[in-house]
Amino acid sequence: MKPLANPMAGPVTPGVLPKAEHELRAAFLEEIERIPGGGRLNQCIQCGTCTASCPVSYAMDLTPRQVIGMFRAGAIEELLESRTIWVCASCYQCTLRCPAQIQITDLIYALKRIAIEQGIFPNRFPVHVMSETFADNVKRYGRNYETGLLLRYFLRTHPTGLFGRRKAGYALWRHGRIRIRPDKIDHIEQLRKIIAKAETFDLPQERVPREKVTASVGYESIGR
Amino acid sequence: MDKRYTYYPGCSLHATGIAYDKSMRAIFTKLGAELVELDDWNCCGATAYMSVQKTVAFAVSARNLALAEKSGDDIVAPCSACYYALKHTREGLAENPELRTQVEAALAEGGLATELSVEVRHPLEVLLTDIGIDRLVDAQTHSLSEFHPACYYGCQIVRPFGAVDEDPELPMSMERLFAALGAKPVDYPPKVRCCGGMLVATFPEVAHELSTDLVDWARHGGANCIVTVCPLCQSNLDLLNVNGSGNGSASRMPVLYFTQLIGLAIGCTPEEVGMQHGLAPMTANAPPLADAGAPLTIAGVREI
Amino acid sequence: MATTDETRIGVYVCHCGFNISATVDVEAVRDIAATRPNVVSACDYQFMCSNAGQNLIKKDIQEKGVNRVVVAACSPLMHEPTFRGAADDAGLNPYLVQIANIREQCAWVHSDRGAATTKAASLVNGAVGRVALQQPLDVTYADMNPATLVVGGGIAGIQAALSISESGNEVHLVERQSTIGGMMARFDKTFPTLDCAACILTPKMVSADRRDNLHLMTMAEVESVEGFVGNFKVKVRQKARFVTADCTSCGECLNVCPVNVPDPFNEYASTRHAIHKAFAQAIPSTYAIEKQGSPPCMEACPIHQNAAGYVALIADGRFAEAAKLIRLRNPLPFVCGRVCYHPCETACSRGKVDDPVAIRGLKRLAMDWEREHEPDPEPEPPEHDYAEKVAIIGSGPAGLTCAFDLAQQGYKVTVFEKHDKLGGMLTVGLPDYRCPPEIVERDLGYIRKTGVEMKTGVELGTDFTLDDLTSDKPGFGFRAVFMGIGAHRGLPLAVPGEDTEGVILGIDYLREINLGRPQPTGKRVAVIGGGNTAMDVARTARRQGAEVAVLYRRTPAEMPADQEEVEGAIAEGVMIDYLVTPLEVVAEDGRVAALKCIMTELGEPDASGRARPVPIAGSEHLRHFDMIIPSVSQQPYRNWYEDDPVSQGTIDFTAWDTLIVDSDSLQTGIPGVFGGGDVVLGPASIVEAMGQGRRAAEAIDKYLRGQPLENFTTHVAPPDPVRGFVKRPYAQGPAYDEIPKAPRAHIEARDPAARLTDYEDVELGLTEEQGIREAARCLHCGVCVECRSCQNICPPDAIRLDMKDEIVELDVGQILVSTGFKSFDPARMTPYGYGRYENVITSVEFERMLNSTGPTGGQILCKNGKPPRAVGIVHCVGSRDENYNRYCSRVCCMAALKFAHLVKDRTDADLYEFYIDMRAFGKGYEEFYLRVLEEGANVIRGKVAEIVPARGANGDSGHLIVRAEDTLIGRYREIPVDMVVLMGAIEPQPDAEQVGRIFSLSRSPDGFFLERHPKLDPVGTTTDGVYLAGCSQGPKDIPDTVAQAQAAAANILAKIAKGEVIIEPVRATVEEHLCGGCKTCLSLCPYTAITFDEGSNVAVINQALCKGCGTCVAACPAAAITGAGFTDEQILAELEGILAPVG
Amino acid sequence: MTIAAETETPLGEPSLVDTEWKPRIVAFLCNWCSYTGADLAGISRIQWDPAVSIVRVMCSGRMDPTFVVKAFELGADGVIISGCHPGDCHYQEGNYKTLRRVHLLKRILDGFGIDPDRLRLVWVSASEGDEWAATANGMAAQIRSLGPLGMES
Repeated sequence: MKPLANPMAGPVTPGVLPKAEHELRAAFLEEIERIPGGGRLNQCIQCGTCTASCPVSYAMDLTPRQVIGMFRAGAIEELLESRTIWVCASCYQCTLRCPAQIQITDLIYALKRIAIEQGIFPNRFPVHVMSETFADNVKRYGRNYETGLLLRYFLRTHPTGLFGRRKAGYALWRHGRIRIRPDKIDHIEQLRKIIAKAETFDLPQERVPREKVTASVGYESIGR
Repeated sequence: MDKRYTYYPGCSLHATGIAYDKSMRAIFTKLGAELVELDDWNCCGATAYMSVQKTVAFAVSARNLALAEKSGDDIVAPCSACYYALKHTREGLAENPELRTQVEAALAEGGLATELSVEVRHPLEVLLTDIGIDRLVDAQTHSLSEFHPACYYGCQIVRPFGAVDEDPELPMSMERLFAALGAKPVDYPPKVRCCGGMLVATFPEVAHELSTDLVDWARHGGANCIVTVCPLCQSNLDLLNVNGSGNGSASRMPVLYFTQLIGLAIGCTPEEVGMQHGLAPMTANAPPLADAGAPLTIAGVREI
Repeated sequence: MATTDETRIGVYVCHCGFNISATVDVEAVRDIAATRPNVVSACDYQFMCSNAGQNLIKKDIQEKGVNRVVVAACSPLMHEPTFRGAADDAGLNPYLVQIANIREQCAWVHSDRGAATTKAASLVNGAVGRVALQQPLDVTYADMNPATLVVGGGIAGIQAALSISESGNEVHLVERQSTIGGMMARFDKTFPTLDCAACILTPKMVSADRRDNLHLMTMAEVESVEGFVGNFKVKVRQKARFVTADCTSCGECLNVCPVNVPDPFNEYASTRHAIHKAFAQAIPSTYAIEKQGSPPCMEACPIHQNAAGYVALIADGRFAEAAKLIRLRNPLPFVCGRVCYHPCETACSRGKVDDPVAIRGLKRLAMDWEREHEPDPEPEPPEHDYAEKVAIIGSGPAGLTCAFDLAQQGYKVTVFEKHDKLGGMLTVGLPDYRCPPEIVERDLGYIRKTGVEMKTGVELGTDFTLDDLTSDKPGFGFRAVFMGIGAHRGLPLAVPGEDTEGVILGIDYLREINLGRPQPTGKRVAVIGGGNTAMDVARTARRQGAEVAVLYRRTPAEMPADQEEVEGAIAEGVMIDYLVTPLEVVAEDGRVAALKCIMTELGEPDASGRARPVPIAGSEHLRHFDMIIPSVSQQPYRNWYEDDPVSQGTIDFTAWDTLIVDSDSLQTGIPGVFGGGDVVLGPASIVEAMGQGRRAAEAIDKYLRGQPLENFTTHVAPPDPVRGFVKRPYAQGPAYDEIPKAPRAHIEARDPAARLTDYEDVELGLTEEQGIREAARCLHCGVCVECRSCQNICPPDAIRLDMKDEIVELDVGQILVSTGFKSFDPARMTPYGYGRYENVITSVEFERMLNSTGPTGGQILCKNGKPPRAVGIVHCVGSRDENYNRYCSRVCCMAALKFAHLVKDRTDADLYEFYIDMRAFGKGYEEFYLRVLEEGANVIRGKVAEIVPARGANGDSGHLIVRAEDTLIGRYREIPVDMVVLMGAIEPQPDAEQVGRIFSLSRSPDGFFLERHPKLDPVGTTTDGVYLAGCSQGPKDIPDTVAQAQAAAANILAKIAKGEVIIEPVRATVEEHLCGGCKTCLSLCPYTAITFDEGSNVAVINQALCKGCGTCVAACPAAAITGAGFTDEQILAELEGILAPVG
Repeated sequence: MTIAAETETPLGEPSLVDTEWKPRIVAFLCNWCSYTGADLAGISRIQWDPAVSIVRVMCSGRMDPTFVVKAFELGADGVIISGCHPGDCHYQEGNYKTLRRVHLLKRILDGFGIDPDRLRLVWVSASEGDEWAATANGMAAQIRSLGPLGMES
């Protein structure tokens, strides 16, 4: 992780975090206080049970344990830029086993949300596109239209991926498991109203101006 | 058994999970339990949503809870993601007053409100507690002895809120159920390990690692099929059966829904439970049970 | 005003450095106090507890004439003694000092300075108000009983007991197990010095055994403690050991005990005998027998036959001993080996695994073996020789058992039998194929050898009367009579035409045939009934060549006949028609031609609880038979009594003509005349009849010995006998469903066709091999099977199978509780797979494995017997985990390092330690850690998340994968190992709460016993005279434990040396002029310190017994009782002071 | 009246000056379990409400009903009685006696028109410092919501 006190940035006042870091911290704390037991992350004894329980930790650049460590070290920005929070499949195994009863999965959700709010992720970044397409789908039809979701998702991320999946798609279609047209709920307006209102509570706090992280999170390069 | 449930199929059961939908309806009818599909239900919000906007996610699934309160019956949600999302919403709203007020405000826009009065349940739990293994065994008409299932529970029905009331690290309810129905469940250590979920789209390599591992374990344990409780798990594992979709090994591993297997045992036809939708043909079949001995015949009047 | 002279109060407010002054404005408090009435001096000081501080008080007392002192400082539990002392030094009665607790209960718990100050001021007000009314009190002294009780015989208990007894004072060391030594005795090496646990422990154990003033009580538990420091009264339950101190531990018994059970000392990794010694150097060296109640088979058997015993002996191939054991309690072993309805098998715990053990078959095997190899056994000579004669009427099972038991007691017994053949129903009731005559003859032969005289062809009522028996006529003169005349009178169907020729009652039919009298049998026979008699009749009729149909009015479910009888009958071609009942016998020219029947269906249950058969209208029909044999029920004859009643006393009968007898003693209305068997029970089974014979024998013995006819020791089968444990047959054994199934031996029967041609045995016996295999299926669910082998062989005759628990009372002055710990059950942490993967073991199991006396003789081996290629050691299993225990168990890290060293030392295996933080806190510990690192242990900082079986890659070698994060490199790792050792947490004993109650100890939130002060009094408790040592107070290693034990010993010795205990003058007293004599207080006092003086009609309180709780004070309606130090006035004054406006 | 009203507030503490009602709660604690427990709360610095002042008795069994009545009479707004947990009484069974008396007492209070909730009986062991703090705070909160004694409708 990069040193917090950056000599180039001039002298650092003791006990004071850089502005950006400070904002993020605030945002994060704001997020986690909504999580039941979210505050427990101070109880972490850095034992690594989370990492070892995680089926995808091998694919993370920061282990779940390090995520908490990083937060304590006040390196949330670096955290948000990590691949880890996106690789999490939210299977809750870590949360179940944590000897300090820390809600790790929910903490990672919180980080995802901040990252998206703050726009910290590469362009055409899959997870984010996925989520947004998904959300968009729901706004449109009230239901998630798998076919459309995947089509639009791949078009927006890497169309080649679509090609790679044509066989699977065909197999599913042949076995009557693909719907060609979306099914839409009757009271879509009602739902949209609800969403619209709810969104007002989710609006991100005033953002620190920051250029988007362009570096790929490099999920292609994942391996043990 | 005249119990009635509000059925929340969720988006997948209308598409890739069609077989789950069919088998659900089939067996509940056979067992005399009524499934009433929730009228105009919407997407549960699922996990993908949570990462975008929290309150919206809660509001979206809260709408379903609100709708369900009209009938007041328990919600049965077969898709683990839906089950989790709905349950998570219910618990979350109950625990967090601030969130509750915001969500209520949102619902109000749509002229709805919720008292969180309906329970959210998973069919596995419903079948095990409301109906019970004994009744299922009584209803059995076909033998499952040819089936050697690897019972796969996945994540979200055992974590973080257990749907089946037992050790979330080592659930055994499906094993008990199918053993009782004459099948021979195999030892399956990774039964609660994640299948990769939505990573299949976002980090395919990772997801592939996980699901391949699960199938290999099943093979290693001598299973001739994997039984799942979730449409996403099912398709992730089932897609490995598609040549070129990654799975190198020629041998295929049928992936069933537990409801399909139950259906076969209680006399539904393979079509009724949607066996035709599986990407790998199920080789084992369920022959009718041999007559369990003639009932006591009274040696009536015999003119000696 | 409480005192005559003027009250002069001094108030002293302590700053306690900043502890108080930081939150409380001390000066303000002082100033407010100064304004209170009677306060002549008020000051504050940095540390009142310092000498300087105390001197302030002394000075005021001496110079300002202060005669009441209030100190506003820390809790009275801290410094009350200090300030009382100061007052005392200055010549002021210490009980005129009052403490205002403004630290623990004010300064430390409030942050608002203003509020805290106000509260402090009001607390001082309270104290000032109170102290004014306080009276000088004088402490009294009681003798200190120098004896000490030490509870728990682990290293802590042993060490303390040795230190204390060293001084020559008495010590009682109570231990629950059969040996002292506790956990340490099970360890191999001890860290960090690696010296052998046994080598340093056993010498201590031995000297504990040697000390005359150190009294060991093993297999004992404290039940209750009364009294107070100096004089405790303790009740200890000494559990039955079944072996006396005469035991020389020669070990002969081990060679003969046929029972093997999992050995708890080795964590069940090996087995031991029912009679055992925990380990070679166990102290005391006396063996012990483990019993788990009494085996269910024995419980269920009406004659309490030692089934488990002979089964175990047979499993050992010891047939002769088995037969001998059977004969001990069974006068009819051959008969029972064939025709008993075996309630023992119904009760057999093995039934919970697969099928019950074939106990009856095994009994027959043992007896048949005896017939072949030792054809002429001699009974033991009777223990006494009594002159009294006893008459037994009837030679059936009941009579014979009664005769046998009495003869063995040494009585002169004569049996009167009306038939020409002996045996009662055995002979005339049972067909020969079920119970061949020569078999009955064998049993009778043995009974004769016991000296029983048998007279046949003499019938009660015709040849003699009851009066004759008890009269002194020649040949009579019996002092007691047992009536076992059975129920030989068959009951008719009560349908029209029953007197027709060709209708004969089943019981008569059988008798005629059994007595070899001519008895024509028809060609088509109908047998009516569903009992065993009906089956006997039907099968006999088949053997007479008839075609037989049994008509039963209910369904098979209700049929009373034994299953095997029914099956036998069907096999032999008997036809059984259910749900049909006869209406009328249809005759043609005076002979039976047919039976008119009607079909029935089952209705409501009747009196007998069985569904009542209801005729179906219109289902009448004819069935053609030429012979009809009703076999529905039997009753006793009673004409013998009608004909000539008895002179003294009367005999009463039930509606069914059975005798009415005392349910306990079986005595009839006539003293000395007892009854049992069918004549009392109605038609019942053989062994039930024998059971009554046995009970009657005991009753008669008591009667003749002039003892009251009560508390009988002989057995009466309980309705539902204990069946092992619910989940497992044996406290420490595997669960029923874990026990491998083994099919019950199939007992061959002869081919039905052949059977029909003769009256030979239907069943063929078991072969010896079959028998041994079958007997081996016994689960030993009672552990000791009471086969008496050890008793018979024990050279010093030290075995007492009938030993009972005893309650021992001890008087001691002080008590040390060192009850140790229980180690965490890792099965609770599913991901670690303990219980699922055989090579995942606990630290205690590993200790045993390492120990040269352990299951592997000290070798480190996987379950497959191979040495491991790699071993993983997991720290913090159940410790430092919110889901289990928050605390750190302290010793695991070092123990794990010890293991690491031993693994490195004894194998070539790679070694991985998975730790969170390495706690090497003690002397030489860090050095040991470094040494182990040097030896090449791989330490990985990371808690293990899960342990999974390995698959694929290295083939299925059954090894394990340990998943953990290597947190120091931040990487997820999967490490292949062959064996995993789980370092389980140290937890409080499961019964800690209960034990805490007994000694009135508090427990900290983690469940361990609470010391009086975490720093200043780590061995004392809130109960004076009760001390703590070892892991019952919290996790600690051996050095700390020993140190704490020594500390406790020192405290105890100090008190003993002082020789007396101060009795706080806080006591209740009755002001006689006020007492109304209502006696309310008497029942309230927990110490029965209050008695009532009838003379002066007032309550009197015994000052020695009173503990000053004040319950009576509060309850006395006349306010006649005052509690010194806590009078109503004082408490109310304090209340007033606290609530008064500050200022 | 408070000292602040008459002296030149030597404490200079706002909390003493203001005259707004502050509840006064008296707690009778048995010497063996509860008093020690309260001390433990102090040793571990677990904060609790200063409205509560403690009076030590040897055993909760010493509690004479008149103490409670007197306390209210003298201006207490609430009373806590705390003893050892049932079965743990240092004097074997004193706390059972208390239990019975308190039931009675609550009814009597009701008769006087005093809300029975102003009297609370709890069991606090020597190791339950946090438990004691919770009790004190809980009671204080309740009394605040009930208002000064005699304010009940």
